[in-house]
Amino acid sequence: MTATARRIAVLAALGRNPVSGKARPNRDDLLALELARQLGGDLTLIHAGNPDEAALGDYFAYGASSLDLVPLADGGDVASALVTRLAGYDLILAGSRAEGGEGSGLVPYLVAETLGLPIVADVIAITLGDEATEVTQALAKGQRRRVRVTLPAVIAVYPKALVTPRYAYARRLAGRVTTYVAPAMEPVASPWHREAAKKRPVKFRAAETKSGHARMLSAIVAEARGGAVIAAGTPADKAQAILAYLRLHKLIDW
Amino acid sequence: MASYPHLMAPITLNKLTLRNRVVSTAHAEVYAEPGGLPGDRYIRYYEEKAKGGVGLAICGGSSPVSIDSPQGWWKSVNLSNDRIIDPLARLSETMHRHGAKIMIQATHMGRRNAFHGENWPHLMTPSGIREPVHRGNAKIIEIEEIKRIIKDFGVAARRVKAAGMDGIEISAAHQHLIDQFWSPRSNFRTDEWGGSLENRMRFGREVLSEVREAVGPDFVVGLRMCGDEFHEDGLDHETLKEIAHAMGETRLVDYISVVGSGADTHNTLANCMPPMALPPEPFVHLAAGIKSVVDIPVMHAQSIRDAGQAERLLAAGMIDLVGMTRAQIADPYMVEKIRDGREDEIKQCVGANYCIDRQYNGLDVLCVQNAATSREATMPHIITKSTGPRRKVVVVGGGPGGLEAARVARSRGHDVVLFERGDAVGGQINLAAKAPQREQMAGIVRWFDMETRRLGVDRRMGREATPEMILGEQPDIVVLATGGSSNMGQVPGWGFEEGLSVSSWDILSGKAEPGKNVLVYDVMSAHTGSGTADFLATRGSTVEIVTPDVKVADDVGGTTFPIFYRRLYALDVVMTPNYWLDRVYREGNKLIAVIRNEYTEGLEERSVDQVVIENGILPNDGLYWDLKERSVNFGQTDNATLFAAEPQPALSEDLSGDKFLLYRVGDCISQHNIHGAIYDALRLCKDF
Amino acid sequence: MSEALKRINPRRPFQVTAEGLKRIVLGVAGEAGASVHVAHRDATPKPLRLRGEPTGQHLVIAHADRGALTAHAHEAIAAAALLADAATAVTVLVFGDLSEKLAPFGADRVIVAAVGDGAHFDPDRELAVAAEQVARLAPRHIVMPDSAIGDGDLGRRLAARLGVSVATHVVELAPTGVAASWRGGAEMARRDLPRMLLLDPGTTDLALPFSGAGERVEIEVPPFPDSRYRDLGSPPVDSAQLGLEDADFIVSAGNGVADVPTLLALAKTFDAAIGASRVAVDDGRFARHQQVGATGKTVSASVYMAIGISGAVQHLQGIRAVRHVIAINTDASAPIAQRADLTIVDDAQAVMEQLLEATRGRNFAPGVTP
Amino acid sequence: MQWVQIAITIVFWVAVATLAVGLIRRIRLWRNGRDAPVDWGGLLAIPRRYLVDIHHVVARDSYIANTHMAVAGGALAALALVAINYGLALYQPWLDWLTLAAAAVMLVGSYFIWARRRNPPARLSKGPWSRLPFTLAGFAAGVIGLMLVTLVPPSATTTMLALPLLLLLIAGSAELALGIGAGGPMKHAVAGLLHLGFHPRKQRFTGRSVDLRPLDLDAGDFGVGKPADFRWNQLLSFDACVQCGKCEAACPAFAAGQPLNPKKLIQDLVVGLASGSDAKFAGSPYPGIPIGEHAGAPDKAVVPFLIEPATLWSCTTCRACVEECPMLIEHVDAIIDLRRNLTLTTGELPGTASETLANLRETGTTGGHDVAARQHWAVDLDVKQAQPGTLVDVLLVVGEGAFDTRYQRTLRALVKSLKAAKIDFAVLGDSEFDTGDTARRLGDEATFQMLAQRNIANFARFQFRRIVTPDPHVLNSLKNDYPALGGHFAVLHHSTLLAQLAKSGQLQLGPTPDRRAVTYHDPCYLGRYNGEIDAPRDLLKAIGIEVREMERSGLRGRCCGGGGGAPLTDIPGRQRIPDIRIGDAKATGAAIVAVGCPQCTAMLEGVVGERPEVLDIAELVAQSLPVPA
Repeated sequence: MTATARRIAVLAALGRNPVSGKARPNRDDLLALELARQLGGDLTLIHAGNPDEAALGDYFAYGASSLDLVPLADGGDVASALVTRLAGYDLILAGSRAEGGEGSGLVPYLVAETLGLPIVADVIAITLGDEATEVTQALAKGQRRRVRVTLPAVIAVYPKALVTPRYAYARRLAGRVTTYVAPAMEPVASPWHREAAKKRPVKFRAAETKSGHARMLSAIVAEARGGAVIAAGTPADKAQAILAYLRLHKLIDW
Repeated sequence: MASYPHLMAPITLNKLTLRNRVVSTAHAEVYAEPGGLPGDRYIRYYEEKAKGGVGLAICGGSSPVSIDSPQGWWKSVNLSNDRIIDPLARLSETMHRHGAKIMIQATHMGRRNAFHGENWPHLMTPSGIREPVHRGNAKIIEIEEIKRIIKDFGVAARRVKAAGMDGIEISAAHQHLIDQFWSPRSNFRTDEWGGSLENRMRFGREVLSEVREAVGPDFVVGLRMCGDEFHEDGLDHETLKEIAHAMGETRLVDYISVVGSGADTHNTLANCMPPMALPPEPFVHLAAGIKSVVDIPVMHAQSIRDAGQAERLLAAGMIDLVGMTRAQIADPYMVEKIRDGREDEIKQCVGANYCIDRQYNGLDVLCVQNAATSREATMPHIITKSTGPRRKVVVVGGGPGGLEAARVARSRGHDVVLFERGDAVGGQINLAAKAPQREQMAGIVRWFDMETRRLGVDRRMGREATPEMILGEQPDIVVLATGGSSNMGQVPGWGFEEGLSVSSWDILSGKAEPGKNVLVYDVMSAHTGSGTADFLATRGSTVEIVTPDVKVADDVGGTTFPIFYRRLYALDVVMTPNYWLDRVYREGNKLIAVIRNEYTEGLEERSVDQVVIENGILPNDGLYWDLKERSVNFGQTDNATLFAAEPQPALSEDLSGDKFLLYRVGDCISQHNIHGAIYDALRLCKDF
Repeated sequence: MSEALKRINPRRPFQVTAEGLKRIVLGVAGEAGASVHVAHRDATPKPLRLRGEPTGQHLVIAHADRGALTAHAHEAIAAAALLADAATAVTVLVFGDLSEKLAPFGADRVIVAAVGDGAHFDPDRELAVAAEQVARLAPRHIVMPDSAIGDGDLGRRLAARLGVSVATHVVELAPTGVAASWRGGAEMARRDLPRMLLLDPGTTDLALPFSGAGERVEIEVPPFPDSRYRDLGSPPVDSAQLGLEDADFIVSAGNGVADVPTLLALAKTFDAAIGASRVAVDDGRFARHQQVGATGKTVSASVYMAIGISGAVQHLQGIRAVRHVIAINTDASAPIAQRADLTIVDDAQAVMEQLLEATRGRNFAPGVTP
Repeated sequence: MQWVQIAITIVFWVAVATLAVGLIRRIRLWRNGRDAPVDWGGLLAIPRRYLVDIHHVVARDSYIANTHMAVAGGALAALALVAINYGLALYQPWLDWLTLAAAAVMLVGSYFIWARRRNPPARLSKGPWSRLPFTLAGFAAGVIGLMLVTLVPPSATTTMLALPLLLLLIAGSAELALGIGAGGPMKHAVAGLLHLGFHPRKQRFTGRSVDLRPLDLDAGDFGVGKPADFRWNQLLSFDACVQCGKCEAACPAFAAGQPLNPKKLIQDLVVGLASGSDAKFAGSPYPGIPIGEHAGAPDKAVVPFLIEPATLWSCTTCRACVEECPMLIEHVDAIIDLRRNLTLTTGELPGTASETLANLRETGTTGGHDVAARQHWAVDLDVKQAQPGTLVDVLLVVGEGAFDTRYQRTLRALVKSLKAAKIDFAVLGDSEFDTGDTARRLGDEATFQMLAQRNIANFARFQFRRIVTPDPHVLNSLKNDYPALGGHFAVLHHSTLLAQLAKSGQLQLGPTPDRRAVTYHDPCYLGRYNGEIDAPRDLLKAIGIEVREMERSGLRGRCCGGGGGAPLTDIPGRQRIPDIRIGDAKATGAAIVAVGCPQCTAMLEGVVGERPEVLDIAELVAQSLPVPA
């Protein structure tokens, strides 16, 4: 492993505590930072946004030694702003989703597309190699998958990555911010209108066409699937019937 | 320990802050004293819930505001008179002392009533359409009457406020007068009170304005309404959402309470207090639908029985307040137990609907599994330790009566041995739970099972108790709760001895295999007969159910018989009321049942493969006669003190050495029901 | 004497009318017809949504898992169908083998891209196929489930590649626009319908009054040259460590299971998480956190093996989202049999033992790559 | 015998010189530590501190107290006499007689030390400590013999005996003189006396002293990372350790098999101070960590070279070790200092501690709760919320327990009693934030100071006479830790207030309706930290409860395991501390354990299986309020 020679960038957004609303480093990005720290190498933290946010300093406490700041007005195009600063890195890490704003999870993809890099998302562990990196992805139902991806690459870290961000106050005092002046960008009008989430979303459904009695039944009668019933045969036959069912539906592969 | 942050979070309605989200929603208690006044029993019933931690109780389901909406049938609270203020004030003061809030439901029932009795009023409804469930013949309401009733609402609301209550809930659910105006099923008017939805809503809107006018801006006014009537010609969910939105927009109401299902036919009525056959929270989607169109809190009851379930619904943002009304009838201390992390000690409602089925028969609401509910003056919900001598109590029989006796005696601090011949406790309830969609009857046993184990009752299972075994324990008190067995010998012609017929228990217990063509003869017309017919038909038998009663399941209440009927009709079970079973004889490989018409004495025959008979039970009293003479009290329970809820006089006897007292509870005396067995045990053992 | 009595079949004779109704003609005597069990539900097929030749289409893209799409993907199809007018077709591009029918969810055309195992990670190849189909079909809207893995990933790749307007984490949609959850759920942001929609689960009701046409096309997908990714396989995980909510295979015990060790052995064989009914929890055989049902956990496994569980309504509510329910119960008429896809009527102990016997040597061994 | 006298004089001065050289070497080591104010006056206080404060601790074990008195007293007297008579070459026979008597006392004492060490309890260190009875007895015997030799007329026998006696004396003197320089057992005598003079907490000689020193974070003070980061008088204090193991025997974490032994910890720090390994340590190891694998030096990081992090995170900060230590060593301060460095410079905390600290920073509550939810328990109780500008008598600070539905029962009970006593009180409601106590004990001084400053500013908005809290951790934080940051409040535990009210008759209490047997568990932060052991007992007595005392109670009560963030760091052991405590409670036969702390409630209620019911004193008191008519 020659990981120490690698240049690693971590994209850092501003987050907020969901209970108190207090600004903080973005939780998912902290996981990316911690994973990157464990890889060693030459680490740069990059944030596009308002330079005056005090909570950004907490990234230092969580182990970033420096923070490159790309000033960007509220609502600006984060991905484009970041891309201006991201040339030449071997690995670009980011959290899955920002908790402070739109949180679309699109930024790493846009960065990868613009830079022409491969991207792997839902990553929980990383091993660096010479030409490629091996990552472990979290899949549904607790499953895992290992993927080898050529470098340079973009990695989006899964929210349940197996690392614990470590906050050390002494490091906060030692961190420094470098402001990078990005080329001016045309502001884009957002098509979105934001409002406080007060109600649960309304389900998209077809206009009700069922009869009154049918509406009643659909509320009070448990769903009946009428699957196969096997009553005859020995317990051994029945055990085989279960295995056959599982095989038929590819639920077991033996 | 599980926590329930949403359930236990306070909420503010208008200016009223509730300590948690648990509500006891309005129901007819049938406890009011003559004239519709809440008395001691009524107040104590609610006080117990307040002590138990309920956030808000809404009392007085269907309390009429007008003199021509009779209250006598449900013994409900009468808001049409100033005499109500003082007793309601006592109730308010009591609830507030324990940190709970109290509101009352107010309504005019319109056609949903019976004209006979009290003042024999002519019932009123928008278009004079008769209400089927209550046989509510009614006249077309006139505009003068409409205006007068609107005023009545306002006057009643003033009385409620004067009594120091925290709010008033206006009922527009269950087809009361307001929703009789709303519903195209009952409103065919062409004047400004009918026709368009706007016109149909006029009456409700004016009632709300009048009430708000009467109580001022800071008093809580709620509205209870339906979420879907489930009738083709009735109000559907979308229309009710429109109505809810409109009512919310009036800014006159502080919350909306949503009920699923119409209530003016036997079949829809059965949904309103969903019995155990229905899935949990079957209608919460309707409440959530209404919530999506209003910006005031939404309350919903209907089969929310468990803290985890309630927390899930609140956390999902479907509703803001959970009605857990039957849950607190079963255990008024439910909230406290949830709060303290003692969820496993909650006596959970199983949806047997004994409470509501009694109410629909005009009887006071009682809980099938909690004999202390509504008897708070005499029966304790929380059993305290005895200050008298510590005794050895032997209870024989692990059915509901025996379990309650063991639980209560143990809670009094005595050493309790419980003998049960089966491998599991539960007794006849275990059989009752075998019938389709009656499985949750086992929930009654579940609590007693866990409680007797938790309390440390010495349970001896799997062996039939003999007098020697009982006396070998050197008991001070013996309580027999040995239940009974199928009463099949009453009519020799049934041929039970000869194997021509089997009992319902034989079928439910699996002792007898279901036959192909089966005649079920149900003398009792209670749950067992219909449950057995359902059990058989579900397993593919072709079934006819015969009863001498006027209708099948005649002794099953108004919210439960429709459940049986839904299933029996769907399974093509033929119902034949008004016939006696005279005899059964064999012909070839068939059984011939001879039945006799109650009214003509005419005989008919049925050729079947199996005859199943439900004729109740005979007490198992063998042990009693064996022990009676040896006991100090000769097995006698003193009824005067028992009925007065006082200690049995014999408890003060000297019980040293071999001396012991002998008592019986439940079916081993004569057939009662689950509530009867539990009540017997509680009132006897609470003073041990 | 009995000969003198009327012996009656209480079921009256009837005819069946052209409309399928039972007609009883008063005064007509005779033998009763075969007893007819009244069907609970209306069985008439649903009408097609699409009228005539479509003038455009919406495209739904999703991955199949073991022959089927997830409920989340079904919602995306239903959403596309509900967004579509009568002249807009819903085309579904499925990666992986598909054995289920998608017409009931509103799919008019199903393009199955046989990329082999749907779980195989080859995003460049899928992206190329998806981009090609978008170019070919020119869909008005592209709708995808925004699942944590797979579809959400491909959707973002496609959005970045196409450079189109996109809304992710959509929680509410209608023909007039979408709402997405922002600031960790604290805000709801609304906009008009973008070209691409990535839907959170639970946005759309699957009950549709119509059906899709469901035509199916298979397409070949060439391998992608010099892919930058290589799938190294999935290391096995110890499912016993998983929460019930996360488990894909659950073996669950009820009153009918007395022999807990055998059940545990069976669970180990299938690498399954262990669940229990309320009764089994109450009497102490299983822990409270293993309880499945309305009052316990709600699970969404692919397989739920209900052993000795009768299936009270509360329990059934906890397994609504399960794809395959296999019941082993002595009582064929227990409610669980109504819900189960396969019901084995037998003693739980005997079947468990035979299953163990039949799977001997198949014990799951963590640390081995299949 | 002239030459013998001269020889004794020589031995004496050589020994004094040796001692002086050794002491200077040791002082050099101590001076590796950071500066601390040197309180020369403390030296004058040594005799009083020795005779009163130390004796107070040692006297709990009268055997060893008397023995030590004999040996040390005898030795000091003999040495003083020798110094006068021989050091100054007076050679007065009457002084010899006195010397002989003193040495005899010492010899008798040495015998009893030997007797105790024949079957030593596990807590005692062996190794060099095992030879001490012999060398001390040798010294005493040598002195006695030589005194006799000088006193009797010279003869061949005396001449023959003099030489071996002199050798005995030299051997014994070597133990005394070399101890300090070579780190032998007798180091404790010199270091111990100096420690008494320069004790880092001189306030503990005039009262309680449990406040933690605030760190000057801006100046880069991040606690102790290496031995040289300790203040010099802390280093000195470690040298005072006699390895008696009273701390080990008292330590709940050690008893539970967690990798902590306070004695070993102090010895490890001595090893670190003097550059060495723990291989020679002759006492019980940290459970689960073998001896001989750790070494240190003054400028080498303590963790992990000398001490494993799990050792530091096992501590519940209950101060039982400090309470028991006859040398008045401050183990907990050392642990906190070491934790501070780990937390502030690496953030490496085990278990859920990191998450809890993040919660504190982001929400001001340990559980990450919405502060607005803190008053939820009180909405049905008609409890006043403090308003700026309105004076209340009592400000009720409810603590983090307010988020726990179980503990809310205690709070409700307390409110009931306060109302019955007609106390004018108010809660802070949604402006109450955690005091930061957990952060401070976990070493997160930055978060603590942030919260403390926020709270001090917040308290300043309200007018109140005193603060009452049912949480001893809140009590301790506000009362002892806040003053150094400028927050000065009158703070009472609820049991103290209720006891006062009951005594004055303002709170009318009937006898408890619950007749079950009751034991009382002293919360460490109430008892040992703040000395309040009487009020809870007085209260229980007032409602007719006679407390069945557990084996360890009062100032020596055993911890529940809930302090110092230990439930968060959750270091595994052989068993759980609360299980041990419930075992103590069960042994009394009590059916109820009365408590006065939300942590204790949670820890003791978390014990599975059959156990006594856990009830807060407030709950028991509320049950005894007369029922309103």
